[in-house]
Amino acid sequence: MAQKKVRAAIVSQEKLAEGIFSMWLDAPEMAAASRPGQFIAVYTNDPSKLLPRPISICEADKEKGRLRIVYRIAGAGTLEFSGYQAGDTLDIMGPLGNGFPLKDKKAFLIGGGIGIPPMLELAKNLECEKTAVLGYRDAETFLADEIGKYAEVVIASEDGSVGTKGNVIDAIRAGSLKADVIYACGPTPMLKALKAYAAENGIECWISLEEKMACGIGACLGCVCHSKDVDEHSNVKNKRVCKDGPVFLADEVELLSSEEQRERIAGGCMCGTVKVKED
Amino acid sequence: MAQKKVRAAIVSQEKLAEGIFSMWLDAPEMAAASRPGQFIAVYTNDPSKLLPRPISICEADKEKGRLRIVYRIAGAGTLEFSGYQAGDTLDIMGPLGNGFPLKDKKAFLIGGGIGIPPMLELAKNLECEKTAVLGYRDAETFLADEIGKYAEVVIASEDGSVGTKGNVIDAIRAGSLKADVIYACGPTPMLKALKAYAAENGIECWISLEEKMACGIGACLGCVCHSKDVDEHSNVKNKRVCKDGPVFLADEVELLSSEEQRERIAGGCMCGTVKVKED
Amino acid sequence: MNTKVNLAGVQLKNPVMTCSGTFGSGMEYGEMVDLNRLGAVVTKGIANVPWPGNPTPRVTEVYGGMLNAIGLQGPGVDVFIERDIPFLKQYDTKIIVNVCGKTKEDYLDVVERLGETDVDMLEINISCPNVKAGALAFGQDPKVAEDITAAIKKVAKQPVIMKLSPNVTDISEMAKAVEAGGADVVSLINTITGMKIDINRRTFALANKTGGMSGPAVKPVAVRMVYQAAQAVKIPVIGMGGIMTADDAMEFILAGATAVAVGTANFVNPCTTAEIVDGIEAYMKKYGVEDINELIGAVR
Amino acid sequence: MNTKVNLAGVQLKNPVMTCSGTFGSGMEYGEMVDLNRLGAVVTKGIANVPWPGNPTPRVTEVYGGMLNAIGLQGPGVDVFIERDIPFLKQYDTKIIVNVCGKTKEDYLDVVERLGETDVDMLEINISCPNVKAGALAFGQDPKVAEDITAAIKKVAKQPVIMKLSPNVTDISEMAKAVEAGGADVVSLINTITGMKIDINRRTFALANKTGGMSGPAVKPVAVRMVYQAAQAVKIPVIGMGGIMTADDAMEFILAGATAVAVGTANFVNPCTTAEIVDGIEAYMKKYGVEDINELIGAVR
Ligand SMILES: Cc1cc2nc3c(=O)[nH]c(=O)nc-3n(C[C@H](O)[C@H](O)[C@H](O)COP(=O)(O)OP(=O)(O)OC[C@H]3O[C@@H](n4cnc5c(N)ncnc54)[C@H](O)[C@@H]3O)c2cc1C
Ligand SMILES: Cc1cc2nc3c(=O)[nH]c(=O)nc-3n(C[C@H](O)[C@H](O)[C@H](O)COP(=O)(O)OP(=O)(O)OC[C@H]3O[C@@H](n4cnc5c(N)ncnc54)[C@H](O)[C@@H]3O)c2cc1C
Ligand SMILES: Cc1cc2nc3c(=O)[nH]c(=O)nc-3n(C[C@H](O)[C@H](O)[C@H](O)COP(=O)(O)O)c2cc1C
Ligand SMILES: Cc1cc2nc3c(=O)[nH]c(=O)nc-3n(C[C@H](O)[C@H](O)[C@H](O)COP(=O)(O)O)c2cc1C
Ligand code: FES
Ligand code: FES
Repeated sequence: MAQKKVRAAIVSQEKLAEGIFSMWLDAPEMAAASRPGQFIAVYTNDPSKLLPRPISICEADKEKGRLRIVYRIAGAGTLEFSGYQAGDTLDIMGPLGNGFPLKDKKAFLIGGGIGIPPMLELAKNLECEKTAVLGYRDAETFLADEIGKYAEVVIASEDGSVGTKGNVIDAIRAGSLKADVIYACGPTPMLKALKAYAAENGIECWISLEEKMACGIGACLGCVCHSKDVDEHSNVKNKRVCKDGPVFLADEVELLSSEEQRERIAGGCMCGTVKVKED
Repeated sequence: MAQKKVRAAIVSQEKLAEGIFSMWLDAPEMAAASRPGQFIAVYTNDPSKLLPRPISICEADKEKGRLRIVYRIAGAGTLEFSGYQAGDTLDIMGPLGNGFPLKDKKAFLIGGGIGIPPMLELAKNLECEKTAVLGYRDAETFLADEIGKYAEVVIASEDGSVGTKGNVIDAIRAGSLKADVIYACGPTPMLKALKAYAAENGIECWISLEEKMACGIGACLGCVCHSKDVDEHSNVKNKRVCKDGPVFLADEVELLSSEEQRERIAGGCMCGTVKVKED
Repeated sequence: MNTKVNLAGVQLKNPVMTCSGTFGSGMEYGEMVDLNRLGAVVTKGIANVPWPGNPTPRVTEVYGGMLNAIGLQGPGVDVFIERDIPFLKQYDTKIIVNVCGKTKEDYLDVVERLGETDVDMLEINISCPNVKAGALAFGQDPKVAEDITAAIKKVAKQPVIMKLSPNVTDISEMAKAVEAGGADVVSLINTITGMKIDINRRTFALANKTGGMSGPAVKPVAVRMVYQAAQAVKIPVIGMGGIMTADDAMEFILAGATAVAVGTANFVNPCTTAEIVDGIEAYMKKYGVEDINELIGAVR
Repeated sequence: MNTKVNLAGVQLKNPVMTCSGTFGSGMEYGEMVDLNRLGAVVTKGIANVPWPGNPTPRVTEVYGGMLNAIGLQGPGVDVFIERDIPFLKQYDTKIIVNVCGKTKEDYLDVVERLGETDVDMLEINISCPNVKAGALAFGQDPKVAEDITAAIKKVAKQPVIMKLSPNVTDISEMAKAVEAGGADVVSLINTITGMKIDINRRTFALANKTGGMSGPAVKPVAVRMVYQAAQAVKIPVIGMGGIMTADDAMEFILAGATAVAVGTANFVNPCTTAEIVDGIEAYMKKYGVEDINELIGAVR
């Protein structure tokens, strides 16, 4: 029983950048069990908000029995989290999901925006040669220094205020960087671009996906993504982000908009037995 | 604009007896405006609980700008209140309702159980000769000493552990007590008995009623009680406990069970134009 | 910035109104909210004669909402015309009178009496779950709803809003029925029939057993129905059900509501209506929207 | 103390089950809850062939609840029989299989295939708002519901539970219709159709536009419908909709439910089902009730 819901005390909370917060939680069992790329389900203390917020594990301090999360205020739940202080408590469940496989190859750790946090724990755990390519909006390069302790860091910023102006691919191209395996987390357009880049260059590419979740443990089928082949569990071309992911081999999954999904389902290529009605 | 919703800081909270708490709130305008027998609407901080809890004003310290409430844990809302400490805040609205009229006659202040709190502020404000007759369950005679500073106190307890064994009427009879006006707050059976006692003895009798509320200010018609005559506002035999009360002349109102109300409505004596369907 | 909206020829200064039954005739809330700020005040359901309403308890709290079984207590249309209309006339807001009845004749009686007054619109409550004509409310059968709409339109001097019940299988069909009957506007949702049992006393929480559910808990059902109704009919739709904030109001407007009404939220925060007026303006400013009418039904 | 209840000859060790679609086939929750403690596990809706379900986003949170438009994704009855039934057979709990389809033939196909297995009961989902046959679900028309019940009963080897939709005008009529069709048990409520709009992105929160609402926000509607259904029919009723605690479960039992099912609450606290089993026993102890059956429908 690795997964478990517990009430965890907040050890510390710190603002890293505008709207970005870092929180350490006291959760010894979860810290001990966690792997890089896994996430925890964080519940709000507001009874009108029932579903947990999935947040990546940014660091696991197994000795002190603590987990760190770094999150952006994206709505009411994360806003609530940002208001808590050391000593306050939150319900959390985890560690959830599969995490990144640790390969012994020259690696890119690629994080875009709020996809950066899991790269810290990954950088700590990868023994190989590694370059972290981190994409930011502007000069608020949260976590870059900390990741820099474990990996070479290359930065891209949208406004060009630090590093390469542009996105992570621009930074890779600008530096003519090379690697044999990619680990990535970030917005879908970035993941799409990386998937194409990896295919072009024949690089093994692992991407961490995001989807709205309800159960967080694989039971509700709320959070599926779309797989190239029929998945063993679902028996259709769907995989559960929370349980089968969030990390997938880029080749295995298709990153589709709602519209594209609708067409694919209607077209029958997911085994197409049901037409979606817009009711 | 005497009524107003404000965020009030809790000045202190204290347990008076098993399940009975006393809370002082910082609310200068409300304290200044309040009269004995009025109440405030106390909102919970839990967004899944929307309606305010009506709680009588137990004391108003107009100098310090504070209001005191004394309440029993009756459900989830009052349980939540009991968990707060000095410095925490609550939304409150008030002062609400009419309050007791201050007569210059020999008075009984009669409180039963959690109907006792308003008697403290009333005792402080009545200039006349006065006897407080307080009915408790057992020896936990909360507020008796405090009321004793302003009025003679006579106690009844259900289990006989202090004062007269029995209810407040038993205590009045046992002490052959006499008064010209009754002010009472407590459970409906007590109020019914007092109404009958007052009628028998020709005493002016003011009773404070309880009913489930939504708006607390007279707009929703959720909290009506039943009046002997057609009420001016409602144009039927209903009065609003929150706005026209909670204090009524005993003669003016009828204390009816849901069943009795149903019969009265069906019988047409409230102007009986609508038959209640039990759907 | 334009926040004016048009309901069957009646221009509201903004789309924010009150829900019938939650605001009295504005007297009580008028002490806390400036009624001049509201697009319209919708008054408590009024019948031809005084109604005593249901036994107590009439209200109870539920998770994210409340149940009520007031049973349409009201002073009758005579007292209402004499007292409540003159009160509201003091303010620069539209007056919409909610009308109830037990028979078609009752409704027509009230509508005719109100025709002599200068209220701006009538909202016909054919959907109160707490008072019924037979097993179902008028608002649960499309044929009956169309008929009563047509009958009312024949005598009404003011534009007629038909208020729909959410307790139906197909809200589009109901909206189309009242449109076919000649309704000028349709409003929804009224309360959803619910029940609460007190497990300790082993009894119903309400004397009436069932009551109408309202508050934020019902909002997703209300938004869905407002969307469906707006898709089904050409007449304007007034949306309500669980609106607590300007964001909630915007959800209804984007779903197709020309105006919105605030009910249970008044009990939670008496100033909600005015705050929503401000919040809608803030939303428009944030997104550079010049005219609120551009947003009505913008999500399809 | 007796907590055993009887559903059409199937004896449950206690009245606590899971809601279809919220518990998978128990594998995931089995890591956190001892499945042996449950009266029954009700599995996710299964069709005759694999179903891919709807596009994402499929779930979204609403005040006091959630909306889902999973669209009945499922591996098809073959994989289900091979994998899920043997898994559940390891536990000392009853197995109830939720069945879905697009046509009557689809349903019959699944029911026949399950007849060869030793599952304990079938729950027929004629009420999923996310998959429809025509404009309405099977569960929104009494005649259609009666017909499909009768057809299923003809081929079913196990007792049949018909699961009703709350999206109807008259739930009593629907309950009577499936009883007339021969249903052994009726269960309710399925989700209430709702909608959420993202006002910042000006789009629907769900790819499917509408979704089924569940969670504590729907409880008063569910209790009311369970009460009405229990009054209307003689067959046992299974109650669900917003059950979060043992107190909620007791409300349904007192309203007339012989058993109760826990859905969305599993997402909030994965151990809810077991805690409710304990809580019901605590309630019985507190009030000195010897047999849970004394409490079924005790509030009238
Ligand atoms: C596997 C995974 C890992 C993640 N890791 C991080 C992280 O390390 N740091 C971080 O800041 N964010 C992370 N996110 C995104 C984070 O879950 C959302 O920002 C958060 O749930 C928003 O909640 P809210 O209440 O503030 O927003 P609201 O919009 O009010 O949330 C409403 C509902 O939608 C859900 N939701 C909203 N946005 C998302 C989203 N992007 N993904 C999934 N569900 C969403 C919420 O959980 C909630 O149920 C991760 C998401 C996933 C799926
Ligand atoms: C005018 C007035 C003055 C009151 N003064 C006091 C006081 O000084 N001290 C005190 O302890 N109690 C007082 N009460 C009773 C108090 O309002 C209830 O005990 C309280 O509302 C219970 O809330 P809860 O959330 O704990 O209980 P729950 O049962 O969980 O409440 C559920 C809902 O029912 C309402 N409710 C429950 N019981 C009552 C009740 N007896 N009267 C009105 N509404 C109720 C709640 O307000 C809430 O909306 C007073 C009631 C009224 C009407
Ligand atoms: C206490 C109360 C009384 C109501 N009385 C009426 C009424 O008289 N006429 C009517 O059409 N609707 C009445 N309603 C329904 C509301 O007008 C509104 O349709 C419903 O409450 C949904 O909105 P809300 O969730 O914002 O409250 C009443 C609602 C409440 C809560
Ligand atoms: C994510 C999800 C999936 C569901 N899938 C099914 C299903 O496959 N078959 C079915 O009959 N009901 C399904 N339901 C409805 C539930 O079984 C239940 O009737 C409803 O959620 C109300 O209960 P609750 O409020 O406790 O969740 C689903 C509900 C949810 C939330
Ligand atoms: S969130 Fe339920 S399966 Fe992933
Ligand atoms: S609580 Fe609304 S009128 Fe009294």
